[in-house]
Amino acid sequence: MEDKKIITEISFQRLEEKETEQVADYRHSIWKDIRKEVLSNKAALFSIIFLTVIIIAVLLAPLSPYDPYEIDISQKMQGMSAKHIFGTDDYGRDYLTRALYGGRVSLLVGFCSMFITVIIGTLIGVFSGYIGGKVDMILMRFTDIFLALPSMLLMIVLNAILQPGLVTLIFVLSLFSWAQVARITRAETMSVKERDYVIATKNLGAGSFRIAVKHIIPNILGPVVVAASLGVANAILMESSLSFLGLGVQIPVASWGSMLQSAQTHILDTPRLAILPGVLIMLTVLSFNLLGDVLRTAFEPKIVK
Amino acid sequence: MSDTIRKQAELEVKNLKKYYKIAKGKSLKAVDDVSFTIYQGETMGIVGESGCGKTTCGKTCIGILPKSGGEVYFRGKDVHAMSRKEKFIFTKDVQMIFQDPYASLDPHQKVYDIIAEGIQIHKLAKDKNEEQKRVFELLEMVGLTAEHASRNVHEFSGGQRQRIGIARALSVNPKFLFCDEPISALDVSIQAQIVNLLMKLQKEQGLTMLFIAHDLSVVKHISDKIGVMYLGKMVELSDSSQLYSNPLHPYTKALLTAVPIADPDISRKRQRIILEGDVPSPVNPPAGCRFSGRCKNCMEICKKEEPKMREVAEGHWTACHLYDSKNEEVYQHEV
Amino acid sequence: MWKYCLKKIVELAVVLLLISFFSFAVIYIAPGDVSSMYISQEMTEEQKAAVLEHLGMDKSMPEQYLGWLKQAIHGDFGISLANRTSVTPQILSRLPATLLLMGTALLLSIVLAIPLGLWSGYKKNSLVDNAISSLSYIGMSIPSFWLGMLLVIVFTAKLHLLPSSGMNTVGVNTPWDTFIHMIMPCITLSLGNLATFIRYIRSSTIGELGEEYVLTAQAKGTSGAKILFRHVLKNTLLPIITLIGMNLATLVCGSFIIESVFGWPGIGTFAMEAIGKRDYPIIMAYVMLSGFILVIGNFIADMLYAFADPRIKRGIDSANGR
Amino acid sequence: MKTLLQVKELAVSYFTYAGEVQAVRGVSFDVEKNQTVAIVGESGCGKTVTAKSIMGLIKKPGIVDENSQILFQGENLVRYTKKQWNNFCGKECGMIFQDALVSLNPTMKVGKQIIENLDNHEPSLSKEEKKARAVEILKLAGIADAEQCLEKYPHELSGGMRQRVMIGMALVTNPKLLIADEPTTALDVTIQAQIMELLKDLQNKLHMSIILITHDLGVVADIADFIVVMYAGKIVERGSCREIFYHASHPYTWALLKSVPRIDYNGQTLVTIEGSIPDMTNPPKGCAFCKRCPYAMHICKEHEPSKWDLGDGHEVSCWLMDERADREGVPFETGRRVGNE
Amino acid sequence: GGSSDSDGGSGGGSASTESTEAGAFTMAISYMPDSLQPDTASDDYTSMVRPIYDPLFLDTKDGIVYYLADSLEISDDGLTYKIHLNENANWSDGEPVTVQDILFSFDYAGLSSGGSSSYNTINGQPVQFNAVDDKTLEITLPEPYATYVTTLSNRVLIMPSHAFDNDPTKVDDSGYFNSTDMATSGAYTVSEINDDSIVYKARDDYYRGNPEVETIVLRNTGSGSSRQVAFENGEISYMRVTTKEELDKYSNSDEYNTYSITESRLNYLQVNPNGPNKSVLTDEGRQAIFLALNGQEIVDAAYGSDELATPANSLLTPDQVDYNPDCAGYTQDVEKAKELAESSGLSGTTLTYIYNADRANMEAVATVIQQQLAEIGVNLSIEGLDSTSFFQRFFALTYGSGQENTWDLGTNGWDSERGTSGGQAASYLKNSEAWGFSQETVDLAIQANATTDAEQSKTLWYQLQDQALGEYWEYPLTYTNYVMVSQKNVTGLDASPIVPEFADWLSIKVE
Ligand SMILES: Nc1ncnc2c1ncn2[C@@H]1O[C@H](COP(=O)(O)OP(=O)(O)OP(=O)(O)O)[C@@H](O)[C@H]1O
Ligand SMILES: Nc1ncnc2c1ncn2[C@@H]1O[C@H](COP(=O)(O)OP(=O)(O)OP(=O)(O)O)[C@@H](O)[C@H]1O
Ligand SMILES: [Mg+2]
Ligand SMILES: [Mg+2]
Repeated sequence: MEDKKIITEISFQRLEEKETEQVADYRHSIWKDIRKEVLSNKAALFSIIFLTVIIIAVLLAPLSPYDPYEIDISQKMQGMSAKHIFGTDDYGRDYLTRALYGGRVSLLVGFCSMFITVIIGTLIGVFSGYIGGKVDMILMRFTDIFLALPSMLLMIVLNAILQPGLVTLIFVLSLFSWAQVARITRAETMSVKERDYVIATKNLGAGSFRIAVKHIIPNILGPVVVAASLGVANAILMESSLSFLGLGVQIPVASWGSMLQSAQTHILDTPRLAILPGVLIMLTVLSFNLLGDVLRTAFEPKIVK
Repeated sequence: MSDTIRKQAELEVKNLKKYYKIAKGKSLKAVDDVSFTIYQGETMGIVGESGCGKTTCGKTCIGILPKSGGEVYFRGKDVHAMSRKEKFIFTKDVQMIFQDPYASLDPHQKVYDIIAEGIQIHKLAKDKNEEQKRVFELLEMVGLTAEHASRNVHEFSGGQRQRIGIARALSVNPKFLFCDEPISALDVSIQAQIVNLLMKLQKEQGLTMLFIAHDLSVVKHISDKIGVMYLGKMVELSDSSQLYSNPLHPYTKALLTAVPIADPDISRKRQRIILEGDVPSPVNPPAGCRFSGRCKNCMEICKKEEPKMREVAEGHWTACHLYDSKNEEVYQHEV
Repeated sequence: MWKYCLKKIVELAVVLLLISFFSFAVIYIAPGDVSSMYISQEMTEEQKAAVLEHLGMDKSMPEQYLGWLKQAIHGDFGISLANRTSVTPQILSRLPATLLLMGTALLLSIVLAIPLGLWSGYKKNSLVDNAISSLSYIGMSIPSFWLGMLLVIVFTAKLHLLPSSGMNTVGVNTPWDTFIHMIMPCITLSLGNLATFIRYIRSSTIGELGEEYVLTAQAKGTSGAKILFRHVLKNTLLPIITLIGMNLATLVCGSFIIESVFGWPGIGTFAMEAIGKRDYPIIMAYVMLSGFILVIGNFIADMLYAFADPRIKRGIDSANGR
Repeated sequence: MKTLLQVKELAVSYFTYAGEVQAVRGVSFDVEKNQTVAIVGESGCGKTVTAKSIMGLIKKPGIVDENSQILFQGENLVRYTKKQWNNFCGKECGMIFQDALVSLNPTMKVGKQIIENLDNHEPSLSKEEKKARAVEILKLAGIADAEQCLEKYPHELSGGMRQRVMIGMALVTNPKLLIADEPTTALDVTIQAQIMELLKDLQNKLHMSIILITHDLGVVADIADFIVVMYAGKIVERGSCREIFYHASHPYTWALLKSVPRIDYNGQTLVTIEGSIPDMTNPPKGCAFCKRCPYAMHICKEHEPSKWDLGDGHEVSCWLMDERADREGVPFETGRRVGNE
Repeated sequence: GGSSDSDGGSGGGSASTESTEAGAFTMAISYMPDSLQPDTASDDYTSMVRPIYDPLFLDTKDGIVYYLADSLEISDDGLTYKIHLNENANWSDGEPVTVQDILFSFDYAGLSSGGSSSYNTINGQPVQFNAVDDKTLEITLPEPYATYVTTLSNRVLIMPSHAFDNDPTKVDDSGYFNSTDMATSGAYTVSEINDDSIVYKARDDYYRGNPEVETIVLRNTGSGSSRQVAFENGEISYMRVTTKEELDKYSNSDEYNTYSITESRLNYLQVNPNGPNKSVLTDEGRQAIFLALNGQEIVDAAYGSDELATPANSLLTPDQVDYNPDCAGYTQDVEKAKELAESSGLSGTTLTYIYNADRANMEAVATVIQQQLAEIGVNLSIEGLDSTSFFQRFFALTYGSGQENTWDLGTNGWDSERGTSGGQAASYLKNSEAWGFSQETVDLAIQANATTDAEQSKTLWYQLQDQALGEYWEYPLTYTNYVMVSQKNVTGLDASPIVPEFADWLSIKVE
């Protein structure tokens, strides 16, 4: 047999040393895993690219040759041209420039209220979930109420009552969104704190602070990041709704939402004015939503064998 | 009994009770009136079916769960009545190994951090260097290498994870180790590695162990003394050879014959006691002896009165009315 | 089970109470109040005080709140400050229009979401799935008022197919006419929920299809369609009940904006005006009504879910010792 | 014809984004009528995948190799259409799974789930007849109050009961073959003993063949007629029950037998198998067990061992069978069979 | 009616998009009124109830136009007013309109404002009423007060006392004005109150004649662009146009009629004497601001066309008899403004500017003013408020809302009330506390308003117009026109002297 021939040439001696390599030779962290997963997803890639582009564009808005606020009646309502890529608005201001400045406001509101929301929500959630008992019950009832409130309505009421503006907007948006995050983080904390590794750490004599910081927070970070991403999306949408109702930032500053509001008067004659900010809102929100969802799958516990 | 007197009791459990509140006015008696003593350097095994309260018993013994009644003394100190400081020292002396190697390691930590945590908490190392040295030492002790320290836990297989868990437990130089079914989640081929490792470590470090398993063969292999639990109660307690050669309680007998034997000839020939039905719910345990519903030798009294644990032969305790006559004095006294 | 119901009802009452207190507080703190509508510069101090007393605004906040609460429990939400008529009948008369719109939008989103979500989940990663998923993502991300604007431009201004606003053509009181008027607001209002539901049903379907019991059914020789409809459907749709309860909030709030975009004669537009006029009794009543709809929606969803899912029903019963 | 099922060179791969997972790599075995075949091996070695292939349950991204053959009463199942599979599954062959709780639809009454099998395969029966059949099979499966049991939901039953329901459900159509995938792993020893007794009992009564999958050799010692030992997607050894237990000839089988402490022996040190199973996306060139084998030779690393037939259907794939092998310290139970080729 | 597009394509759809019955006149409203009580709140509301309630008379630049009343006699000393009601004036339920109804309405106004209303009190002193007979009322004022004519004219709508047994406390919460049974005094009666529309039907016993248009529909069209869409879709008969783009579009199309009617409205910029920055808003500071502004540019940017608005030169409007067309107004002088801003310490400060966001073009005005003030180094923090909050701030002192220190600059507009009296202007100029004018100006205004002699009145008002501007508190911005566009088949909208109320419903026609 041909087989035999080869065999005879090869030693039947025992292998002297065994390879001790027992660990799979890939080295990576969970974050790298997630990065890989996110980058391998087309939708996520689109979101990241779009968001990067929009954020850079918005940051570089001052490089535009036009002043976003300077009124120039002679340039009123110019159509799209090489000079004004998206034309001008009813005050003769370059629309693209305004949209970029508007994006700053929209994104700022989105990010700020997300940050506040996430920080407050996480603190309350982790605290409540970790302490448990009566404190938890009281905090959660409190959270429940915030969840049961007709938030949009109260946002409108509050925004109308308080002096409208950027700070109010962020405050109001955060006020009505932290509860969601608190719920999520509490549930996660409750589950994490019962896990064996937390019990093990406790049994090593670790104090609550150490456990919270070293074990609970890192392990609930996934859902928090997801909530953050969806939170930005939500805040931007809410901001646009409020601004649309005229409760947003004040002139001459604009956000995408308030640009839509101003565009309303011209919607039949110059729909262009409504299209650009609308599309920007949609794509940005879409990107954050997509990103949130991809992150959610990426963070989902994987069976590692 | 001169032997036992010379031995020092490491863990003394007296009438330990642990009830879980499950609804208003309802409780689940996970552990009900269990007593045993583990002496220094000894390994005690606890076997029983799923849900009979083994884990609960162990966790209550080492103070992870609060008790509902009874007492637990570790080296003479009441585990459940320690001051903060005492408790802190206690955590250094008593460690636990968990059943699920996947759930018991923080997925966001590196192996090094996991093992070093105990050292940091108890300040067992003077500086970083010493800490590192100690971590590497521990890794080697459990059959891993220093190179593994920088890796993430999810790169490891179940057996390796269990080794990491053991290293974590050993990092604070404990005197007492509670192993909660440390091998049942592992593959057959890996189980032996862990059992051997634990036995080796026990010998080297002079550990006292409480070893829980539902697999009787493993328990027999590793323990000096075995307790059999059924529905929150200890039904038989004896040293291991005696338990296997001469089981007293009908449940123990059934349990022993139910264990599969990897030998067709023996397996096919032996007389098996196949129990009827399932373990009843611990929320509404049957009156009298808890095993009465499934017991072939069930008598009238079994349904009415709970049997007490008594020493039937030297060092061999059981809670069964069948053995009442052999111990008439006690029996009459009780009635 | 009844105990559970009762417990939930008590919880619900507490939440409503707290909502009322919260909104009352917000409004109380809010600058500017109604008295300005009644007080003029020409009035003497006594006259002003009399007006305040008449409006009950001379009392402390807790007193005012308790007074309000006592009335509210009897269904009396006070007198509108703007037009000096009872709030309750005004709200009630507008409620049907809103409920019609919300109900239809909810129904529309459920009726569309179930087949689309199931289909999309069943054909995971196929062309159909990608199309449905993309649409639902866009649906989630599009500002509803903007969509409303676009729809109006296209279907009314350009194509002259649909009426721009309102609920009826004056003098035409046919269901068909109402239907025509409802198309755009309904689409706009339901889109967000539709998207959420589709995505949820899709992922739930995928999840359920991956469950072991599906394998068991296959091992019995059950065909794909049967598995989908006999086994997966129920398990997929059960959680939807809760989701719907939770998403009522979106509907209530959404109707607020959508109603004003389309001039729908419901409580949304009404409340919007009230906010503009600082007509606090109406705002309070509306907040309470919305809160009530939300809380009741959640409650009904909880109940339905508990009754429909044998696992939970039993869990509850055993927890109550039955 | 005595042979009910012939599996020939079955190969299954999963195409995941980490690469191709070769879950099963050329597995062949026969199942005779009324025979119990046990497939033993550690986690991930491809037992379940083998069983699923026989039931046509391999789903994307898994693909059964076209050249594989699964002959059921002479018919090749691999080429079956969906419809044919639906007729085959449940009717000719029933399957039960490890965890009965997740394998039963949580929101459907147990009775309905059992009767579904009859709906699929014996639609001509009336409702009452179907119910009667379900009651009958549950009684056979050892459930005393079968009628009441039909009206219950899975979570209302205990673990042992659930597994009995699963068994009843699989057997209600009188299939010729029952595939039991680790039916007792999730259960306690006493319940496990009950279920194994039940399977034996049912086999006698219903005259079916059983493929029993497990990772514990002890479990099959008193039920299996024939044992297949798998490692990393391949069969390393197969033979009759006695042959495997008393004349095991593969280092992996030895380790499996020795690594678990036995209740009837005292004080032996356990044989350990160091290391873990190889990565199936990139299976080793030679013998898959090579890295963990204490007797591994250079050749094992390079070449896959061929099969040695030791008679009576006992086959081993191990280079130790070659007469040139270095057999120092190899604990063959009987020298007779070694190098019999 | 209906749009000129014919879209026979889709049966059901097109049917519903057409306007209502032929011959109906459809008005867009932006909200559903809570009731149709003829109590006035806003312009919108006034125009809604106008078809069903007639005023006593209207005071216009061209003299008084009589409705329910057929004569008004004012004694030479300006203290006694004698009103005689039209003998034929009647309610739609057949009852005659009587003096009792007037007194009842005045009583109700007093009741709902806590005792004193502008009808029964002048400068804190009571007005005497004396019913001479069923159709004649004699009113005696405590002091001469020219504005009282306006008080009696435009906004007082008479309620049927007989429906309430002459008890004004029964009005509130009676639901009377929410039903189709209510008695009306105007050319129409209420025939339907729907969820989103109200239908009026022409009366056949109206004392002034029979209206051409049989049906009037008030239709809620929602916010934003939907009114325009509804108009183009033929769903409403006319709408107001507020931007140049719209105006150009419709006036260039021969499918529509456009009308431009002066609104006799003054939009102005007010400096708040009680604002947070009052310390820098000194004479110089205010002057700096006013000199920095360019009225023409504001009109150009915010309105885009003289047809929509013209720059204002005085605090009176051209519709007022005593308006001085040659009043100089303010002229932009940026250089001087900068200097003054510098010297007054104004430059570099941020002022709070409020405007009423519910009013057309006001946001645009704010935007331009913000730009122009930026030139002299003054920043504006602009807040657009809804009417209610705006008024609470702007008229903080009047309302006693305590918010007078929350703004520095604000734009508002007033309806000059036309005709012979100083109207709104007088009441502003008289209030130094709220609007900053000096005591001399206040005295002059009181004097001017008390004068019944036309010549003297003119002299005083001419003087007052210049003097007020010289104090730099109010900057007259624009005189606005009410520009309407209607469907081609609608005519007669411009026949009414007052907009947007369509004072003369008899002249409107729909073919
Ligand atoms: N936190 C808890 N709350 C309520 N009941 C509990 C809790 N933990 C355990 N139990 C119940 O207590 C009983 C004993 O549980 P325990 O985990 O101690 O059993 P065990 O013998 O360790 O079982 P296994 O072999 O499955 O690990 C079981 O019936 C279990 O359901
Ligand atoms: N759906 C799948 N996708 C990718 N790989 C799979 C899939 N199913 C099984 N595999 C791979 O196929 C191999 C064999 O799996 P299989 O389930 O047959 O193992 P097993 O022997 O049944 O193990 P266990 O004892 O854990 O049930 C494993 O390496 C597994 O990772
Ligand atoms: Mg346990
Ligand atoms: Mg398997």
